[in-house]
Amino acid sequence: MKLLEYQAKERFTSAGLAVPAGRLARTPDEAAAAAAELGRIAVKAQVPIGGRGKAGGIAVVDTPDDARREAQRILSMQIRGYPVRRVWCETALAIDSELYLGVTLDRDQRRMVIIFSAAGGMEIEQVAAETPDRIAKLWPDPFAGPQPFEIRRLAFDALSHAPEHRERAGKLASSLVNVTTRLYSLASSLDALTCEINPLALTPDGLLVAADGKLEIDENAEYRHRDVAEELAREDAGAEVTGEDPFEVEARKRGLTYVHLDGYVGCIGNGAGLTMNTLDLVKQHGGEPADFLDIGGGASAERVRNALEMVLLDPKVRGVFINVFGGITRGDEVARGVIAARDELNITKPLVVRMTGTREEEGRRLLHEAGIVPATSATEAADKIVQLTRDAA
Amino acid sequence: MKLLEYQAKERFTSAGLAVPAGRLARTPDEAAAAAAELGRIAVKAQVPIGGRGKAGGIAVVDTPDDARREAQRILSMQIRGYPVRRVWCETALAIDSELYLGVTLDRDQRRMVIIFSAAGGMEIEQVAAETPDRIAKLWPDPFAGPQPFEIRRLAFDALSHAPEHRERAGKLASSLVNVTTRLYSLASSLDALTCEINPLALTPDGLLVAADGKLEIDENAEYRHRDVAEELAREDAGAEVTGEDPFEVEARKRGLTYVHLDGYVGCIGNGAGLTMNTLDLVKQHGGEPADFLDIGGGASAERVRNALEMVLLDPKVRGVFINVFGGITRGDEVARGVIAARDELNITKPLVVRMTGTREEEGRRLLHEAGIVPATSATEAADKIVQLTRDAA
Amino acid sequence: MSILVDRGSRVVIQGMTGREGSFHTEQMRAFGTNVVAGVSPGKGGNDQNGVPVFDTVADAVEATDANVAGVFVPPAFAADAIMESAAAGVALTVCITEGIPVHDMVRARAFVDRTSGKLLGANCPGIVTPRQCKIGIIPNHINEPGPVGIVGRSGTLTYEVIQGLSQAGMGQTTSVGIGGDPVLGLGFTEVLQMFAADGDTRAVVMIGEIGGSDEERAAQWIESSGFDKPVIAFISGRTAPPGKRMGHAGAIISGGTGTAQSKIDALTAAGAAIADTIEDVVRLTAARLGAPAA
Amino acid sequence: MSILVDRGSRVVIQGMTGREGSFHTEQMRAFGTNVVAGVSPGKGGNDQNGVPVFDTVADAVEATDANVAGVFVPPAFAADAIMESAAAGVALTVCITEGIPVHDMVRARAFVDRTSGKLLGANCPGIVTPRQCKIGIIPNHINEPGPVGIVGRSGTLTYEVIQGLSQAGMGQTTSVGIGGDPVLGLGFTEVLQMFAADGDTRAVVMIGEIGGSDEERAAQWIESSGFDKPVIAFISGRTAPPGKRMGHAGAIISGGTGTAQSKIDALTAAGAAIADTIEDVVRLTAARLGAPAA
Repeated sequence: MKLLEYQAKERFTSAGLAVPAGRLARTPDEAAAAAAELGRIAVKAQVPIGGRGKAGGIAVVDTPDDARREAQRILSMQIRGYPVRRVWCETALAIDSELYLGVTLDRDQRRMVIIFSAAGGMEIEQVAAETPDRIAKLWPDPFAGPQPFEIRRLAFDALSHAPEHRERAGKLASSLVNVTTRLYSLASSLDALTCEINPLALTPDGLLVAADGKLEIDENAEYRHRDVAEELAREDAGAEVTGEDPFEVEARKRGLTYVHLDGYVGCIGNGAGLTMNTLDLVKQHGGEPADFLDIGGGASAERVRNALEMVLLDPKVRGVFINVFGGITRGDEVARGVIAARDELNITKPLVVRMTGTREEEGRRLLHEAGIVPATSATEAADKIVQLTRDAA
Repeated sequence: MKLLEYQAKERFTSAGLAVPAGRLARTPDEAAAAAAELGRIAVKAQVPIGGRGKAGGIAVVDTPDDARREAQRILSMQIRGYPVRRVWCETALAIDSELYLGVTLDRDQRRMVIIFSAAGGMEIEQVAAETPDRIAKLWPDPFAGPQPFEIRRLAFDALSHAPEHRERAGKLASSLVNVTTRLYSLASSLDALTCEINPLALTPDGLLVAADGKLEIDENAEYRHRDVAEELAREDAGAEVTGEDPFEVEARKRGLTYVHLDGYVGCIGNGAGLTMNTLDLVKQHGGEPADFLDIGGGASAERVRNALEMVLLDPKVRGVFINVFGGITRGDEVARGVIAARDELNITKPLVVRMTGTREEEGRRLLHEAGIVPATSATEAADKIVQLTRDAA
Repeated sequence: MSILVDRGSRVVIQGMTGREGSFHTEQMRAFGTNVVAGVSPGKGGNDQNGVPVFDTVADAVEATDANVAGVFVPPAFAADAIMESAAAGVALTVCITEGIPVHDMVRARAFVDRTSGKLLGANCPGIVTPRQCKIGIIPNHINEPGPVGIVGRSGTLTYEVIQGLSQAGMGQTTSVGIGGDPVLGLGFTEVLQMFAADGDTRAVVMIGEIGGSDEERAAQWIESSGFDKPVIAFISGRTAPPGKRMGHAGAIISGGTGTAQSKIDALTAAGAAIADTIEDVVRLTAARLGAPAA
Repeated sequence: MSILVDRGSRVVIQGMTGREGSFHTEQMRAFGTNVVAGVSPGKGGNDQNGVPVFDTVADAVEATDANVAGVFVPPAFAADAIMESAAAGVALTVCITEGIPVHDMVRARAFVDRTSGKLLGANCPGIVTPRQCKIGIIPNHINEPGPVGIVGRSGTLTYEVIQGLSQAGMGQTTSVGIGGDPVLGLGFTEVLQMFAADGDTRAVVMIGEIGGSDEERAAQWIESSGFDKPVIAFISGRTAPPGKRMGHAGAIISGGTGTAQSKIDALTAAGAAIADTIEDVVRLTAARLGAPAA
């Protein structure tokens, strides 16, 4: 669950982090009103993707009229496929220096990692690639969280490569203890996979202010953050809002893990690895996958039926390859779902089912009885579905 | 910093713990109004000390008239020296069973300990002494806090000695995970030395409700809990409110660690151990200590002056024994403080100063110059002050 | 021989009375696994099909000397269940549960690391030592004893490999599904180290997928340690479009590492044979073992 | 010989640039302590009277191989300072700071217990090995080398005992002030164990006080371990009225344990000689050492 900048900043504020004063505007007039209230402001496109600055999605304006004009322009933009529906209008900060502070998952360390650099701003990824010494990292104990001494060390490590901050390193380290403690605590309490301030602006009077914010919340923890999920669902009512693929929006509503692709062979598997391999097999046999749909572990017949229906919504799909190796998933459930879908939806396009593993005999028997001949190996099945669909358009 | 029951329950509520609905009453009429609103209520004396139930400080009433009468009675009581100034009027609970749940410091384990028993109520201390098996304990990791599985184990351990709960042990354990997690988290965030629910009432519909609450906050952590300190200071404006010794109230205002005793030899030392030993020495030499006053480590001259003034407020004091072994405390500072006090306050009662340790020579020289002859050993000093004061009344 | 589990393993199942737990407990027992206890808070004192149920893992361990745990509890409670068995002194905890929040797993992993116990998973299919012990959900009938060690991230692809090898007459010492979550217990490298120490394991099949850099680190370890058993590696997800989410949070491609190509390159450099299909895995394994291909 | 510190101790002072830190650093150096570094965040790169100052303890340890730390930072920051030195690999951290919140100390103690380091204090006067090393605030001139080990809770009473023994010609191997807080690092028992292993220590003086049960547990250990060096014990607070707070949160009498009498009884049962006054301590120690009383 990705939050937009203004939604992230609302959370920053609740966590006691400083952000510029701002107002959300959905129309040019609202942006003009914000400028009238706040003075010099930045008008910033709210899209769930980076690079909006380079795309022209941010403008700094001095007057309400300018705010109205720029908001008009930005609200008519599309940024990498995402139409801009809202702009965030915030006090334009006087910035002495741009720092970087982020919390994210480090898979290799099996820990969250706190990343700090004095070289914040747009080029942080380049800094990380070219001069990794300028990036300092801290892997806090997940129960204790980062301790002040650890954060000071993080700060001094990074600042030792930033001679321009030498005189104020002690003061900065001390402020960072406060900001980092709060940011990490926010990330923990929100189950954030990424919680990032870039740039973390150092103002001329020595304050640290979150000039931009990214916040992505673990979907597995959605049950602990219903409020966030509901807020996003409200903002997200329909594909045109986010510029997202309409099939993927539909799949999310159905609770399915689905990625839409360009080909014509519908692919359904159980488990991400097996499903990816199903796509690989289709490709190796000369076909083009139309999607990736993982029914996950322990799928019920109803879920299988739902998945088949989903895949067939795409008119490009000429036939479906269902590849199941039962472990926690049971063959009989899969068979029942496939049969139900075929009968209820009157599917006439070819279905190739490869089924093995838990309760495979029961599942195969059901399929046979329903007139669907299961394939014996995945390779054979891939070959068959590609033959049946390649020239069917 | 000890909170009264109603103050503790306010914190319980904020922490998401269930408490009976209640109103604070300072007059019989307010108690009657509470009964009119809440129906059958318990009228409970608010005093910072246990045993109020046995002393008659709690009454359960059905009508506003009864509430008025009982509140009148209780508000005119003194309980172990504490006049009752407020009563807490809360919905009288239907209680199936009384449990005990507390968090407190376990010095021996250098940890906080969570204590749970199915045998809650007034006799919990007796239960602990006579049938310790019925008391289960958990020493959570101080960073992680108690984990659900640890709390379940705590619950099942205690419940295995409570056959009456056998059927609902699973449900109780699950509720206790919730209650215990919240109580511990409250205790941590408030720096509580003790945070206790006794009884933790199990209602007929299976809810766990805090029927009484004790909360004592670490004075060393007062700087993190200014709001609590201020609330207590407001409620505590003058000795008559708490029934506390007026000299001790005065000492607290002066920021001094002082205990008022019955004798006539004023005792001032640095460090609790040395000060206690100063009292022991006075006693061994036939005198009676009038107080315990520890100026602590690193005391300034001003603090010493303040301490002497404090001790002499007690008219029973016939002379003062000042016993200082300088470590972080410096002899010259002590001497300057003693001399300033004597000169500014025109002290004519005997002062015996025993001084050694850090900067003792400088301190002794200053005392000599001021006409105060320092003693060379604590024993000699004790003997001297007792001789000077024993028959001086 | 084998790694991690064998006929001496005494297994406790957490969540044994649930839907998945009870079904797979019977599967495991049918396999021959010595399931000595189940845990279900509040149901202590009962039994299920002859297996005693306890309120806590500590009670179960005390009463039955269980030394391996299988976790089948719902995601919201699974991290706690992992910590419970590690705290009770269980040597290996195998967590099948899928969908556990990442922060929970970070804590659970850190907790387990402070004990002497090991964790497999979460979101893994479990572990099988053929004819001796199975914990998890790998289908029973595909496993045969033999000289190949298997370690895989994807559950279902691991089944494919087990089945392919068994059908070709190449049985397994132990098959280990490490799981596909971003935060795991045992990784490829730790499992390879165990296979290195197992005399009966004569070749190892690694089943990797896009995302993370566990395969790359395992390749590094193979090179630096001088691991001398043949490694056959299969990496799925070559068709995956970069940046697209492929089901696991773990299968997100990030930067230059984590792509199928970076893993294949690293493993090739470490001397592993790279298989393009399951059939390839079988053929290459047979060749390395010196047995005729199926 | 000695325990915990000696002339090989390389000392870093946390909070060296503060009022107490700078004063006592000079006292320690005058004593002969090898103070190799100070720590004061933001002042790294400077020096104070020739001692280099670092931003972090880790930097100080890296640059100077410091192996003992003295903590002189204010109470709100002291627990963090303790954890910082333990995390940096310092073998012994001596925390002088008074008034640290109990919950902070519970965390700091648990943190130190996970490292190989030891903690003395907080709220303690420190430790002295005469003519070799002093960390803390025990006055310099009272310490003399000799055969007596001293361990005390109260700082100032410990000074009394050191001075009394020194004046009577009985010097010390090491004097250890464990501090009076409710949550401590090293306790009586741990220090007695070290004195047991120190060949030069021929008798031990214990200075206890009311509150807690550390003295009782030490008495138990003396009995159960067969500790065979003479122990002379002095317990202060006999005059303290029960339930009255005596300055330390640690000096609250609770229930039957923790009273002066319960400590005296336990130590008597363990064969310790009980002293009623400092003069008694000197006399009894002399008698046990076989030296003439002063």
